[in-house]
Amino acid sequence: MSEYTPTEMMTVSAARALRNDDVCFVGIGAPSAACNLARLTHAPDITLIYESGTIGTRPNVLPLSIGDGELAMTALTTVSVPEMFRYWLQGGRISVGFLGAAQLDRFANINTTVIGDYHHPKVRLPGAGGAPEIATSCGRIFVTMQHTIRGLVEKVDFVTSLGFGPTGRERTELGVATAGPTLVITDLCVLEPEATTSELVVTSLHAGTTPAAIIDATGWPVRFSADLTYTEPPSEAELQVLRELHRRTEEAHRAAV
Amino acid sequence: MSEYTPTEMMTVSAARALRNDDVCFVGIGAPSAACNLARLTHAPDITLIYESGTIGTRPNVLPLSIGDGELAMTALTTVSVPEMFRYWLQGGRISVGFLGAAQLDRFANINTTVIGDYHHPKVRLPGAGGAPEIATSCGRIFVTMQHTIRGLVEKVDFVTSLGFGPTGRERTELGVATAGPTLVITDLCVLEPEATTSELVVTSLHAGTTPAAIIDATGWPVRFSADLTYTEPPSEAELQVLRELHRRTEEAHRAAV
Amino acid sequence: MAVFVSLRDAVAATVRDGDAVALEGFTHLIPFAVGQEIIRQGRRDLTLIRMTPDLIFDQMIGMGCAARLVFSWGGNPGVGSLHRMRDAVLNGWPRPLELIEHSHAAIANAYAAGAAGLPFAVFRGYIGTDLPRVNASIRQVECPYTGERLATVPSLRPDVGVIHAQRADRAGNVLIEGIVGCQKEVVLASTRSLVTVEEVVDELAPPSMNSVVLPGWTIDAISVVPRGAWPSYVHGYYQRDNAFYLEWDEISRDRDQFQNWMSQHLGTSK
Amino acid sequence: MAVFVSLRDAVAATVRDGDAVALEGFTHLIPFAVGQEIIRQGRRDLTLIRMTPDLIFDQMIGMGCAARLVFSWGGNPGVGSLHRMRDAVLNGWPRPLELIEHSHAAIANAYAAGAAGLPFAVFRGYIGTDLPRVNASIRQVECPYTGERLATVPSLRPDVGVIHAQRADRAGNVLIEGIVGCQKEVVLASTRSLVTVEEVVDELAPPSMNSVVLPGWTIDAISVVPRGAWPSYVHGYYQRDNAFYLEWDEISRDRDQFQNWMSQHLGTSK
Repeated sequence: MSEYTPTEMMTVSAARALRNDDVCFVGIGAPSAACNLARLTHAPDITLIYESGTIGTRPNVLPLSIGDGELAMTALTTVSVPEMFRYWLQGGRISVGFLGAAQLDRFANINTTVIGDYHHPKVRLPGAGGAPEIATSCGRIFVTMQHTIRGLVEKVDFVTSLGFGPTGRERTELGVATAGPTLVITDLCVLEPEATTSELVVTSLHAGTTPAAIIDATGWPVRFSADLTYTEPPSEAELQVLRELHRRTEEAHRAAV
Repeated sequence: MSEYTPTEMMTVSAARALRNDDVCFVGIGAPSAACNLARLTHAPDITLIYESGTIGTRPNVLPLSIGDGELAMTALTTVSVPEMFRYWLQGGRISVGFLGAAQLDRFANINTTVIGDYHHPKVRLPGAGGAPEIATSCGRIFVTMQHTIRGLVEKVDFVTSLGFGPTGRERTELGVATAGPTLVITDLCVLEPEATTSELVVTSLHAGTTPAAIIDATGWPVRFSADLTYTEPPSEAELQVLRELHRRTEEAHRAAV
Repeated sequence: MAVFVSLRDAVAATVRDGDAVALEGFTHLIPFAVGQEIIRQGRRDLTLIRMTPDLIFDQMIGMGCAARLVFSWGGNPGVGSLHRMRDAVLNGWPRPLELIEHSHAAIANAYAAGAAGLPFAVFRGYIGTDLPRVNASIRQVECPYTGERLATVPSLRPDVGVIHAQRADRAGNVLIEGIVGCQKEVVLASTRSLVTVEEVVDELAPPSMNSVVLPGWTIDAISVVPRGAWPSYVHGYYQRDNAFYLEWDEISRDRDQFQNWMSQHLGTSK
Repeated sequence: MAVFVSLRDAVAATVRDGDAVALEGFTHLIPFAVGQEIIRQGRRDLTLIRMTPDLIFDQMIGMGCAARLVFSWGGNPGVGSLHRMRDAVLNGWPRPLELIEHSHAAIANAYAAGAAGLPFAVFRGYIGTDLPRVNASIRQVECPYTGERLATVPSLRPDVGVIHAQRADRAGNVLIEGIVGCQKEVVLASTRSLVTVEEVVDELAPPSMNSVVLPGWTIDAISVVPRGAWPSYVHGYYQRDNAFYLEWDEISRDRDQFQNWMSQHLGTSK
């Protein structure tokens, strides 16, 4: 077994959660790597959609931006951005949407807007992008993020996109019919919402980490599932495909211009 | 001067009212002939749009249906029908819209839905098509129709598309900002709305007709403008282009299949 | 995910008695073969939806498939009236037909809203017309910013959406070229969808990255039916049979003559 | 009707102090040359509108053109933060910047509503988020049929809409290929429009009848500006200058360094 990084574990773990018949709304970075890893391994027919309008894209290298030419060139078709958000996302055609987070709370609400007060922020983050509507329109939401005490917080400073709501009940109360964040994958572990409370609990530990390390890196008194398992480490095949993808990507982005 | 038919006079008269910089929403039949006659004579740069989505079309022969292949083949571009009605018609980009009418009243309200009661009609007509929104979204409306006592009526049985409203005042009262039916061209004469009342009055007599004939063929006590003129008969050049267009059209439609 | 099946199986699997069925194609790409197979299979009590009923609905109405018609312009384009539709409306033959009558803009917006997963469409329409008097589904909302009152219609979300298109690849991705009408919207707005194509090809090869393409996973059933849009036309394949549209005016004028023609051409019993 | 003019004349004729100016291009076709000419001409108090501010708005904000920013995602794609935008928001340098913050879906719908001549857009959005708390223009309407409450935003109708595109023909018709973003909507939604293109050709030759084409009569001014979208890319012409996006992270971190770069590359006074 090769050595691998926590980020590789996170990416591989996200890839494994994808199915061959999924239609994914993909973000840049870890989600893009995970979705394309799935496509190049166990899910060759998976449909990848980027919010730039590219449908059924099969990039040979990972995009650096959400609208790289590679995405349009390898797509089945490319539609306008209004059509993408109206007919495809809001139309309920996406089974899995990926989101990242600067802050995520125990009910999987996400902040990518500001740290601190909105009008006098300590840190100004990029903002919402597609997230508010991805969070409620996709069948399920997968979140990938680094596991730090500043990221996994008791309460987000700003709800950019809805998880299960401030008390875990608001998603249902607001009449949102989609499942929401069913899976949060960090570089340390996997968290899933508990059926009764919708609170995120750790369901799988990545190799090399401990419950104590996770407790230290989590901003709320995190709980562990009764059925806690260990994440299967990345296989040789998974690592090889992922690293080859990254190698091609770096080479291409160096060569461009 | 050649002999010519009343319908030719009507078509030529409508064509003359079009300007080189007009953007026209064209209907099938007389409007299509008039718009293309204008394009082939004094208005070579006129933009012709058909509701099937074809923009800037330059058909070599007249279409038999609103969606003939000839329209798409010779168009600058062809958009979807929802886009046509949203971005182009409702977007306020059309300067002249053409409408026909089974019934038209003195305030240029149009009926193409039913003769008699809606629920127990004497005659069932085709219905609205694009007319209700053409009537209010285009800068000006030109109406072409045969001049008969059954067509030009005191009161339409059903308002399919708004002229100036039942009393001539409703168009303004409803806040419609476009000018509405500024020109009604029949095979006998031209009618235009009177500035103060919006009632249609005869402003130009086609050669060969008389005020008495028009009074007999009009279902309301029609008035004549103080500035009544005679319509200039079709020129040799106009007739030649129009007839050549019809000849090509008939030949093409016979040859098809 | 689209499966390739025979026309008979496709219709049997997707269209049920009482369904709301949209068959679209704006003059171009009218799915005649599907309409005629629905007649053959004797479907009843359908709500038929089409901007321009055209000959295809005249045939289906005349054969008694429809209880209700959602439409915006019901004529024989370039020719005149639809005699079977008129007979149903005026005389209830072969059965009464309820009309739900709109403008083109309303139906186009309603399909787009359906495709977008919205419950209704907003547009500036129907101002000063009598249509809202006879169609209770036409309502209004007030703009939250300007106070302007705008027309609304419920979104169209048919049980079955049917279109014809130029071609599909073996994965069931479908290309539509030329007058694309509401073809994309109808498929995306419908619960089930059935697409007929002129041919299946190894490479879809859309001419532009922005060509109108429906992914196979948005479609339920595809049937390969060459000339499946006749007597309408398919850009790049065959032209509109204008002569037949003229002939239909004669064929459809008389009930017996109509039934004879259908029985002869579709094998339906008189 | 589109007139062909120099970039300088085009900007002088269309962009005025205080205007609401949208410069669109979703990663692809970002109209950098126009943004930089607006900086050169010293326009002030602009409301800048863009889904993704990107480097172009970082430059314009850093040079003090903007009083207000309408946006949905403000980062350096694939790299990190926009330092000039952050400096304006956190420290009011070189001047305070008011934020009107939306989601992508909201802005895309608002452009589409603007292009369609509607006063507002309706969509299923912002559910359970804090954005409506900080942006009073986000409101709701009730569906007249289902009672569902849906989000609304005012339509975007900029004073000036600016895009870059591949090419124009001599009549000013413009072709856009690849990631088309909101390019069509922005031009159609705006009071005045300015398009830069890589080249002018005798025949536009769109690859498909359904290619994205803007007729010349929908455009006010066209300037031929080869590489006018650099450091973003133009499909079929040049690739994204990813190295420059990385470099910008360094250039823009420091106020002096930023001003030096602008003065050196744009000839602006420090």
